[in-house]
Amino acid sequence: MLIDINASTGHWPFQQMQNSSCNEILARMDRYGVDLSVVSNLNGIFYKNVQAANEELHEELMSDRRFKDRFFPFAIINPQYAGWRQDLDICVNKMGVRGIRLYPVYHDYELSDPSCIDLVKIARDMGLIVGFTFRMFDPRGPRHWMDTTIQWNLGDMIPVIQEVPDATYFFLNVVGNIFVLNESERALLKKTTVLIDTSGASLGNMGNAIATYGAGKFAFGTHTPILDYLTGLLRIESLRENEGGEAARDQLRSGNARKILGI
Amino acid sequence: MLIDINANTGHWPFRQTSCNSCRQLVARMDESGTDLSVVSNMNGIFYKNTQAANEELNEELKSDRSFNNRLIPFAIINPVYAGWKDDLDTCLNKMGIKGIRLYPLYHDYDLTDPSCVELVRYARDKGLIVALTLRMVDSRSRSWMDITAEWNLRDVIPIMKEVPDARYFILNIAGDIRLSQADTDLMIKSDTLMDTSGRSTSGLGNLISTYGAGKFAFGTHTPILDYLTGLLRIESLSERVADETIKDLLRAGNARRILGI
Amino acid sequence: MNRRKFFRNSAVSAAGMLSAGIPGLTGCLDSAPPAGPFSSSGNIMKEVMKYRKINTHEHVRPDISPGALIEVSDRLGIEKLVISSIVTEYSGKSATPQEFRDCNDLVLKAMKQYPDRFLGQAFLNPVYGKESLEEIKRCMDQGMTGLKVYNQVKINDPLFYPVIEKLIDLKMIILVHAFCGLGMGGHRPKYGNTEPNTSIPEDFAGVAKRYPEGMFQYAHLHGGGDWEYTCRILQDYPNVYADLSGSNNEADAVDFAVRYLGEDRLFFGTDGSHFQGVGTILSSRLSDAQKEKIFFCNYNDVLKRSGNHVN
Amino acid sequence: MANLINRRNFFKKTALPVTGIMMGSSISGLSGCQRSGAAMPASYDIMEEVMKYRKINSHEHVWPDVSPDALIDFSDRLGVEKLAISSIIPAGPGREANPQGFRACNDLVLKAMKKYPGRFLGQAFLNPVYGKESLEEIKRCIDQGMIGLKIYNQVKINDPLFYPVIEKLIDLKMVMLVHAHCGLGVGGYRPRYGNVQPNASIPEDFAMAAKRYPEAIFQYAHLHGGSDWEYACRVLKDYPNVYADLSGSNNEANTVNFALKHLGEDRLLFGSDGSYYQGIGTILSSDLNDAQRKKIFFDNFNNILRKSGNNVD
Repeated sequence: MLIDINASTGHWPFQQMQNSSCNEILARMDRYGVDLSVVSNLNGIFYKNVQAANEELHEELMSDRRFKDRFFPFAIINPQYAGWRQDLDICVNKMGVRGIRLYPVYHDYELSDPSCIDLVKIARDMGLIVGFTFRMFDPRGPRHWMDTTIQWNLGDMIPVIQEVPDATYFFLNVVGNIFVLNESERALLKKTTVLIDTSGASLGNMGNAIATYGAGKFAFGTHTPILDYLTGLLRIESLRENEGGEAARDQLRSGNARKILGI
Repeated sequence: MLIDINANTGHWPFRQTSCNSCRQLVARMDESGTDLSVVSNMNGIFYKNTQAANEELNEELKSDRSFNNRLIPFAIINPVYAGWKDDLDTCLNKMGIKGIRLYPLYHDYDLTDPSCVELVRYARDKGLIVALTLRMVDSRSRSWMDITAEWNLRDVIPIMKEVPDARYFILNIAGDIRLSQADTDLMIKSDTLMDTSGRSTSGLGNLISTYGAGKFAFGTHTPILDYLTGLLRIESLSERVADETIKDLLRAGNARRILGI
Repeated sequence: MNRRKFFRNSAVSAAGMLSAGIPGLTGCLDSAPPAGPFSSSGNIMKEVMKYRKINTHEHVRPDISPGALIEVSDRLGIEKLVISSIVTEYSGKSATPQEFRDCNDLVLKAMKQYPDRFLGQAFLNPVYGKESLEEIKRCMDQGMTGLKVYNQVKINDPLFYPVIEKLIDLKMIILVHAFCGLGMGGHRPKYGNTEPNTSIPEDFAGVAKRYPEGMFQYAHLHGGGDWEYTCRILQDYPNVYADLSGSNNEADAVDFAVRYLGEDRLFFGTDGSHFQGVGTILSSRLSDAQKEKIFFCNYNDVLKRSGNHVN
Repeated sequence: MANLINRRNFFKKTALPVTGIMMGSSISGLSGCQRSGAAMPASYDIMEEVMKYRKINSHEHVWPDVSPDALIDFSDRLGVEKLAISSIIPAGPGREANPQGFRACNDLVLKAMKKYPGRFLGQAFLNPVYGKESLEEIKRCIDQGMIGLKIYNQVKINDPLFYPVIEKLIDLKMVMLVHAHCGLGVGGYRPRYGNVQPNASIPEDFAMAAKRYPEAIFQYAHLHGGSDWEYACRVLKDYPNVYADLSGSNNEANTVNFALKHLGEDRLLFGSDGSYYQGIGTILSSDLNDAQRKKIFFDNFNNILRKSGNNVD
């Protein structure tokens, strides 16, 4: 079984994207053997009123019976915007989201903003996963001049984990040096319920990453439609026996994701 | 006959819009009695490689025969991006565009940048209309990721001075519309149409007496602005200011002349 | 000549021109001309005239004659205009008692000039508490029907409490200048209001909660603020109305407002943007009954409470 | 790859217990998942797919502090037969690529070539500011079996300083891999969105050099390396003697398809430049047919090598 914990639908403003509708993503999933995908709608990164994007995703998912069995919707929530608590309730109770994604850089608030911490705590209490994406695009070159230049590394997540250590996290498209953490930060991360998806450029040596943080901390992710569909899988499938072998590979393919998603 | 010289398809990144496909646009046109619309794809405002947006529009237009009869495509060209001349030739020869839209504020170049002047001359030589939009949205209510700059009417004058014999659309006229006498004369002499979607065209009667009825045409700026205000500015003109003949010019006559249809 | 007739008459010659012109446009005239509510009912003006209208947000100024307002109102079928005269941040004035009395005199003069057309709103500055209450009495005694406040003091400032309480007694509505000048991310300083004392949606929420029997009108939803954010905040405060005036006739604002505020709390208004005010409601996806409410009935119901309604 | 259990087989084996867990789960949206057998995806064995193609990695580096063993390890893991490697000094404060410096770099490459004979294809690094020494270094390196040149951002490729070097490489019929950047936002190479490295070659520099020397072979480095690849492809389109390698850490989804459309299937080269997974993943996941993948993974670079008689097999 294979689960992609980092897929998106919707429109990316600054570059034409292929394969960015549920239908197209499903075709990719079928072609490459992906059973389930965690998905949210890119439009919510840019809409001021993000709930419109969650509604679009929900409508798209309702439009085809096949989608129900193959996608886990995540909502995008902006804790600075009016009505977000109501949005969250609707997303959980009417749209069946299993988690949320936050985009503080795009929505222009600090990770340490009280409203952000508040949201993470509420998500924890509701049993929702909280997804943070370290960057959408490489700020060096392909980025558009109107796009953000900020990207995070693992260290930027520590204050949030310290504030809400018992929430469940997805760290997506992880970039920057993943070995940047000091001893105590590393210990904190190990204790946290978190999955790092395999789409990020930081995972240049998957074997080392597993040796440092354990195979229980990673899960397959694509960051589709922005990144290619297979590099995240390649990081898993090319692991050797001495790096965890089939047991580790299976944890990364779906075992860890199933556990955290409760399926 | 009614022609909308300022319609858009495509995605506006910062807000959900409800009428942004060719199909929805044509439905809206049917509902409101619009026969033809000049349309381009807003994705080209944000894509670095704007040709992808022109291709998207062309594909959409080809997807339904009825679109051919109702929608007049304009291409979005960025003259500081590699390959724009190839793009323009493709748009002209394979996609049948009648004009181009430039977005210097979004593509971050000056209207009098040599590459822009070259583009406008090239468009003139090819018989294409050059459309300039004073703003896409009100900068007060924009997203913080959107640009802050808007143009006033006088900001388009420099390119008209550089290439006075091109044909222009000036769209969504907002902000300060005052021009010096010399610039007013230049505008009057030019082959320009200003659309009625912008808030500064509310005094259309006055504008007609300054520039003449031949300078204005119905436009909606859909799907950003509502579909009918631009029409209301024309239809509610009193008989004293504009009789049926003049109104017909504004509804379609001027657009047909400049579009050559 | 109506639009459709023109089209029919010119069809043949247009077809000839078309086939010679754009490659993509041949056959344009083969397809039936579009038929919609506007083409079938003649033209858009018939649609405009179908609805009775009370314009709930308009102003008179020393340099603009009320006659101009009446002229455009006649063109657009607007029966009544709610008007005020205000001291804005652009005037260099501080809205002293003398200045707000002058403003109101201007309104009273217009009301006398067009007795059946204008509904007056008093302007005041609650910094001058005693004078403000006196001015309310003076204006209402002469037939004004409500209050307009600008950005001198925020609506939820305690200075306003006596004024609000007075208006509750009078069963009249307070039209409050408003702005929601954020980009994204709430009213953060870097994207916030340019005028620090302008009432923001949260201020309306605060005062509406304190005075559930008060009636507040959030000014110009189309006036350059973030109307999505605004509607999301005001949703839960049934005694806050919003008028749809302003120069930004953004395409989906009316439908969005109905979704969050309902069809009973929205008013037609212009605030200087007459075409946008009518056009944005006409082109929304609302039913005729909803449009009737917004153009006329909702505000008339508010007026009814103080016995000032239109028959 | 015998140590890898095939994913499809594994899935078959675990299908029943998975179904059991899912049936008992409480997710509202997923009930019925197990019923619709048709909804299950076809299997895809990515490692089988990886191993199907012979590969020459056209862009990789050795460093003083990184042993070539790691490169070989990754190459074995991902079925890469040969690696074109160089060792470079990026321009910057305190880092000058003088003759002594570039010779040391090349010695490192020569050492790696000796350690793993048959695996590494060496590329000489030089700095054309030192004209005479550069030409001497080319001779020294090529004599010891190197197959091409790698130049970095000391001097732009269309700078006259480079002409003698380019002419030498034309004689040798060898490719020059040139570090490249296209660091614009939108709006061309305007200063405010321009290159962080003023002497890095931009697409227009390649175009000019290629026009001046149509018989030379240039390799535009790392299309995925943080550049605006759309812009780069648009510029390079008309210069058939400029190849582009698909290395770099940004495995953006549509790059290969776009490059294929503009540059064609014969001018694209597989490469990694330190991003081993991305280099392969981005090609595998693109809309290429087998023959095109074969070209990009192997044949195109091998055809370049053939010109100087250095081809594989």
